[in-house]
Amino acid sequence: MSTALFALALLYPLALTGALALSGTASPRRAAAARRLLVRCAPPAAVPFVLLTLLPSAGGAQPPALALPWMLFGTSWELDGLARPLVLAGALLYGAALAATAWPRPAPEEGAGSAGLTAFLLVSLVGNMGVCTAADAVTFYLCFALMSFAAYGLVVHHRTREARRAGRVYLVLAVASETALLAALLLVVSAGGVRLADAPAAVAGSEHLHWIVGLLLAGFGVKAGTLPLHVWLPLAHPAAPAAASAVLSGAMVKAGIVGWLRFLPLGEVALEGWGTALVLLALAGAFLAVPVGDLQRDPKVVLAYSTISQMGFLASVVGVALAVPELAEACAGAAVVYSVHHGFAKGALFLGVPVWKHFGSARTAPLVVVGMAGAALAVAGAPLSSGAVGKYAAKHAVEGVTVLGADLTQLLPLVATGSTLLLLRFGVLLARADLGPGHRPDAELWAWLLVVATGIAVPWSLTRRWVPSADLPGLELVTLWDASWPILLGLVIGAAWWALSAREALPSWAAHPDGRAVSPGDLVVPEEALLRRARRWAAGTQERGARSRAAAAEAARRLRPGPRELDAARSAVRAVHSWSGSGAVLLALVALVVLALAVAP
Amino acid sequence: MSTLEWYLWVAAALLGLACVRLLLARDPLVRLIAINVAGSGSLLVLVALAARTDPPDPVLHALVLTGIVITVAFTGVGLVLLRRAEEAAEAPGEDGAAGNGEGP
Amino acid sequence: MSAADFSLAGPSAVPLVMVLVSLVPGTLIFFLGEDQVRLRSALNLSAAVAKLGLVALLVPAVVDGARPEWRAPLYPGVDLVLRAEPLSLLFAGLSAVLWLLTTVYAIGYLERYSHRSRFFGFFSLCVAATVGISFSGNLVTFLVFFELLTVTTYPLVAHWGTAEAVRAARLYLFYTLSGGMSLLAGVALLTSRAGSVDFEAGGAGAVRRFAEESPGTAVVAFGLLVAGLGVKAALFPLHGWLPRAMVAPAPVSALLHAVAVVKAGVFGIVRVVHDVYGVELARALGVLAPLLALACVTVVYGSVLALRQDDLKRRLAYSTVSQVSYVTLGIAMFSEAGAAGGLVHLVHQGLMKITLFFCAGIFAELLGVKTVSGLAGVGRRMPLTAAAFTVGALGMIGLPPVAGFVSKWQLGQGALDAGRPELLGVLLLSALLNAAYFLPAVCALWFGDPADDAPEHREEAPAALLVPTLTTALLSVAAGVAAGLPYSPLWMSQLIADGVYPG
Amino acid sequence: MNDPSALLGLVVLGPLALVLVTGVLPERWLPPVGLAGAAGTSAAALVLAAHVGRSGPVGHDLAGWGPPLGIVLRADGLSALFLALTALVGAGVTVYAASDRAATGDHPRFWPLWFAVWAGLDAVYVAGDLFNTYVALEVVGLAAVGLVALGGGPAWGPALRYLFVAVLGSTLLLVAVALVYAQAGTLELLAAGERLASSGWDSRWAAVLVVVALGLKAALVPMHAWLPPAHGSAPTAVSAVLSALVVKAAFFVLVRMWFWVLGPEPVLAVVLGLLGALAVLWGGVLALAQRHLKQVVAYSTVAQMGYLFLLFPLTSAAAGDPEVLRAAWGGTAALVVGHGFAKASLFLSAGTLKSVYGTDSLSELARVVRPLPSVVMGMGVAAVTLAGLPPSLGFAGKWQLVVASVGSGQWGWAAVPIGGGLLSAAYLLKPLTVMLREPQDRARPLPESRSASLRVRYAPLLLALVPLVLGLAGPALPDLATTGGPPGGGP
Repeated sequence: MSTALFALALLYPLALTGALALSGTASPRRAAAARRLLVRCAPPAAVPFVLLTLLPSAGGAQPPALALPWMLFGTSWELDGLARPLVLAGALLYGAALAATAWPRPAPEEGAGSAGLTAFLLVSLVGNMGVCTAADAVTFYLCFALMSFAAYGLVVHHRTREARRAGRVYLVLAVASETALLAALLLVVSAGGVRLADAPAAVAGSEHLHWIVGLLLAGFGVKAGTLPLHVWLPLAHPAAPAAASAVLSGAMVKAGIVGWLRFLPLGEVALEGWGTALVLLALAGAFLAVPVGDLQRDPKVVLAYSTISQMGFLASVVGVALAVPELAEACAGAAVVYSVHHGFAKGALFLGVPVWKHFGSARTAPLVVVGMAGAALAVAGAPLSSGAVGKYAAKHAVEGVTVLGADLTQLLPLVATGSTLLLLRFGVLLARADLGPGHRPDAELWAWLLVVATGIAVPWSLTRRWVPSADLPGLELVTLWDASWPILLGLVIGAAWWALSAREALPSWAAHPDGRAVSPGDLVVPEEALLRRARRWAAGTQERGARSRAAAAEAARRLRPGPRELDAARSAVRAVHSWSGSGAVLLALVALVVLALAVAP
Repeated sequence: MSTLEWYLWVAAALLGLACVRLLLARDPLVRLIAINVAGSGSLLVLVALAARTDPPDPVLHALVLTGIVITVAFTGVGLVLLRRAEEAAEAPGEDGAAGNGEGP
Repeated sequence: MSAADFSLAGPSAVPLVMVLVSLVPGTLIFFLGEDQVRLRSALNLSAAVAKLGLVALLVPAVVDGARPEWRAPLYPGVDLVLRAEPLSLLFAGLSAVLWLLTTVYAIGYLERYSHRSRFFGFFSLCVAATVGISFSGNLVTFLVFFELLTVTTYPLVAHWGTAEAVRAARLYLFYTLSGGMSLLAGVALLTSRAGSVDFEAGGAGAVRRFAEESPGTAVVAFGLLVAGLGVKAALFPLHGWLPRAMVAPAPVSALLHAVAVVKAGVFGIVRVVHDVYGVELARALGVLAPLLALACVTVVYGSVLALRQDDLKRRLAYSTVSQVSYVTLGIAMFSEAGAAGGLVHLVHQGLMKITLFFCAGIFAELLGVKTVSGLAGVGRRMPLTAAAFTVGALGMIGLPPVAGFVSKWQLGQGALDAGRPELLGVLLLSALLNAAYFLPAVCALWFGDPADDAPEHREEAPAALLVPTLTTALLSVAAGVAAGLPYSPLWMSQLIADGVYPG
Repeated sequence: MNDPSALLGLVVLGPLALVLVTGVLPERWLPPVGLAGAAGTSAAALVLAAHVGRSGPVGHDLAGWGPPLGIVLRADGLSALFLALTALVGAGVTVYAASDRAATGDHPRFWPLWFAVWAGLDAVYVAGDLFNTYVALEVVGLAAVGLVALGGGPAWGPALRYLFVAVLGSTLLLVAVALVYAQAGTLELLAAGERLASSGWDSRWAAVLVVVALGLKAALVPMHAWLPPAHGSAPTAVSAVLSALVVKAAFFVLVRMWFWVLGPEPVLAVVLGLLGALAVLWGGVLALAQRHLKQVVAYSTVAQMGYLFLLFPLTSAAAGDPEVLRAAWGGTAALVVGHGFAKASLFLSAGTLKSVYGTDSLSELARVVRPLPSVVMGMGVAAVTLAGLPPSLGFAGKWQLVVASVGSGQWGWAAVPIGGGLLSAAYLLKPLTVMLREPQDRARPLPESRSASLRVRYAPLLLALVPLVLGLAGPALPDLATTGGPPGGGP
């Protein structure tokens, strides 16, 4: 029964996408009607995945799995402990995103465009869920590629110039990560890790261990937005439609973490060097994202930097697991819980941006404000929120680990402070944004509310039941205070900042940040300049090459016999062929032959 | 050196000189005459060879007769062609690409 | 022609029939009038379907070990041998399928043009030569059909008759004839020293004895053979003719790149390394390393040059130069998985590249778009053709689930099994370069904004052009997705590779 | 007719009778009678050749007179091969000549001269003794000069030059025959061969004479200058016959003298090989430089004849190894037959184009809008044989020569057929591309001055297809060429 459900879950969205594509061949009028119908029944695509995770798997029953031995090199999926929570969170988020784009009565201004958006969302749903549940390396790569290239469709959906530039940057990094991953997976498979279950052990034992770990960190680092490879995130999120960026930040970014948890030899071998490097990079990303994020003008870019910061937090946990094998089990559990929490909270915030624009002014305003505030507090890790669960599990997992002398458990809370600052900036920007005409409450609102509600309830329940290694924060005073002092610190700094800027004491770029000081995608700007100069240089060498070839051709033409030489040759030939000429040649030849014969024995 | 060898060397010299003259001559008429001289040179060789036995070998004499017949036939045809070739060379307008045999 | 002649084991006329199935209609078509379209198309299509049926009939029997063989004395001491083996069926199957589709495409493509009887006549002769090459049982038969392929493809390249086409055809003939010269010298050297060299799975015994006596001459012979084959296989220094031959009509480009010529060259290299010298002997003689180096250079060189071409067909041509050397790379890698990867890429590259050429033909013929930059916004006007092009392009880059991924994954594993991770580096570098010159085209196709004067309405290609294109695109995906099924290209290649690498 | 020896006589006397008949008949009757005669003669020759192929050489003393004075006729494998070639190509050319008056120089005397050449050729191939060979060769020479002269004004000069070459050749041959007779005491081929071999006579000087005499008639390179103008300006049917058949008679006599009578001479063999290689190169380069189609084809004859002379160095280096000898003889036989058919077809195609479009200059032919497809196809197929591409006889010959040279350890000679193939492809490609290319300036298309009948348009194609099919005939040709092989030098 579970295999059939699994097959249905994977096939239904793909069938819908196929139908959407083929509907294009019908006559325009019928095609539009068919497309509207298909888009209508897109959101339920997430339901089978949710049901799959809720199947009673008590009593060691075989976890739901699907194997197709005839496809590619034998593809197989399996919903194991690690995948279950992530699939649930991802499926709910995708469901909400699809509902937000598909069901609202007055189709938003994109009109026909929503079919393309829905199709790409469906494909990335399959890809994302496939990545989480893949049971062997080839399937993992297949789903990862599917998800990455579908995401490109989401990023360039609006076809504006910025969208196309964001798409280009995203594509370059995605292709680079695909290539690095392919190399890593090939090395893993050749070391014997075809099935993911025994991949970490195979990697630990392989003689290319350092090559594999390096490639994995780079390949998945692009997706997880760790420091040098994060540049696509702040460009992609503003360009993509809100629902798409919710899914991008909420679910797709987590694929990087899943990849690390699946393939890295956590708990098999202690990799001091790699672990520490990852932790340092992650923390640097987490802390540097805050100032850059605060200087932006577009709320979605601020959220993007908040994602980079949160993913930094997650990456540090994985880094610890890499460095200290004993803590691997706990860190993995904590990473999963934190991913689930971040998925819901960040998804709610991203979906909230258009919701605030459409429903911020009408009767539903207070509901939206409360929802957004709740999600923001969750991201910051306020007590009793899903954030608290995630942060507590993470802090508890990395107990007693020091990096470069600083105790990790002291550093992590500061990330919460940074998030608070970012979210304050986000709140201010939203407040200042002008609101559109009030809409009557429709699917977009209910979808957002669904995400906010599940965001609060689901992390608590699934941590207790599905992730045994992570433990829940109790209600004692000390844990409450641990969760809340970073937020208070953030508020104090925010207030001080606000006061100073009100009295013009700060320099103008700090007081009224407008995104010009550090443009979104920070490192990418110098990289693009470098690329343009390289392309100009290449064009230069090509043009110089063409000029030198033309000169060579000119010289060759002069060398070739001109008409004068040809006539001389022709008359020479005529002379040799004349009667007396050929006679003379014959006589000479006969003389030679006679001489040779006379001499020869 | 017996008279037989003497005649053989004379015949060979005659044949050789006639051939050289034939090959190097530019004027076709000179070549035609050279052919006849070469022909007679070759026939003298045959006669000399025949004379080695007494009575002289009839087969070689038959060869000599045939040689004479062929040389005369060719000389006749050659003269007719020579005349026609000169007429053709004088008559303008012929696209005498091959000219009088001097073409490449 | 008694019934016994058609038995599937031992001496039988089946391989000869395979060659005649396209030779006879080819010669008949020459004498058809220009306007007898229906008769000519019927003749052509029935021959193509018959050949496909025969291959389908032969595959199960041959896989179970049957080796039908037809032998006739050719030159003193040498026989004309046609034998059906898994390797020959792999190549003959590919050319049979693609011949049928290219014929349908050509009928639609050349509808308004003249000289069609001449075109289809030579086209069928070409495929007859290709099948002859795939079924050849010894080196001399291979040489005869290899040169026959040169002769029959020349008029196709010069088909348009423009000054440029004729010049390209002359360059093509100059390259392939000098290749033929080198091949003739090599084959003559081997045959005169090692007797008539029949192909045997692990390498011909006679050649092994000859190589033990005089390894130097054996290496010279190998060099001559590979140089001769390298011209058609477009190995690095000998590939100059391929981009220039892009002047030919689209079905001919499809034929040159995917179905016959380039494949014949690489097939020859596979035969020489696997069935004449045998892999162990080739390695012992130390000839595999230079071949491997040459293949690597060609793989990267082809991709780099493809990056700099704006003309679509020239970019595809350089991409072929690079992709075909994947096969040589796989063969020269000295690992079973690598050999299987090389062989399966022979089929996959054929399927994907012919899709791309069909699309290029449609773009050029109906929209007049000949350059990559001109592709902007074409996706909206021709969604199906653009979809086919995308499938082909993604396959070329090696993204699952299209067939290209399967061969790249297999080659990667082969490289690691052979303990040569740097080969994996070459493969991935080429994949990156492929992405660099294919993805912009695909992105421009779908997300580019069309030139302002371009019309907006949809205009799909006529069925005769569209159906073959979509079929080959679907085949490329099917060959990838269903790679695990028995009788799939991957399955056959692994079977062949297992035969070559004992144990 | 079942008695093969009677065939020997018929093969020579048949055409001779036809010479008289066609000399007398009024012009209207000539083509049909010519056709019937050609059919009869070629049938006789083919039956004889088949008989020799089956049951070895056939000998016959004409009218019962014994060797010293009587005429001995003898046909072994080699002569059967040349007889068959002459029969088939002769028949093809006769069909072409009967259907197009222009091809015969528009002159009734074409037929008697043509049958005289045919009779002479057959006589050369079946002559059993030296003197008959000499006389037959002279008949061929004289008739051929006459045929060339049929070409009208521009042909008389080259005809005269051809005459001088023929006479010089015959004089030197006569002396050589006399020397051989003086030493051997008999003119009969086989007997003379044995006696010379046994007497240990130093045959070098006689060999030089024979080589120069027959080199002149076979247009071996330094002595080739007469051929292109003669074959170029002669009428279509005549140049086809001259290039395909007459030139080969001289080669046949040289092979007879070299292997059957004088015995191989190693130093001279190498010289012949080198001259052959030079012929392939020089003929090829000059063919590339020509601007008229018939001149290209004529120089191609000079080039292709070069290949045949490789037989001498290869057989003398073979040192009795049967494998190499068989390959050398088989290769030469294939090239002789292949070249015969292909060259005749090419000349007929060139003739058809000249009669239809009035010119054979390549620059003019480029202005033809739609060249006759069958003629262009014929030229293409002939080019395949001449360039030695499979499956033609040309390739079979090239393959066997290469195997012979590699087998006998003399790799150098292999370069000639291999390189020559490429060179011939180059000069044959030039006229083909002119035909294949769409005319640039459609404003001045070249009109078809005369329409060509069906036979004229398809004869070249049929002739060109024969060597293509024969290429796959397997060992039939080498076996025929080596039945009754030469005493020492044969396999």
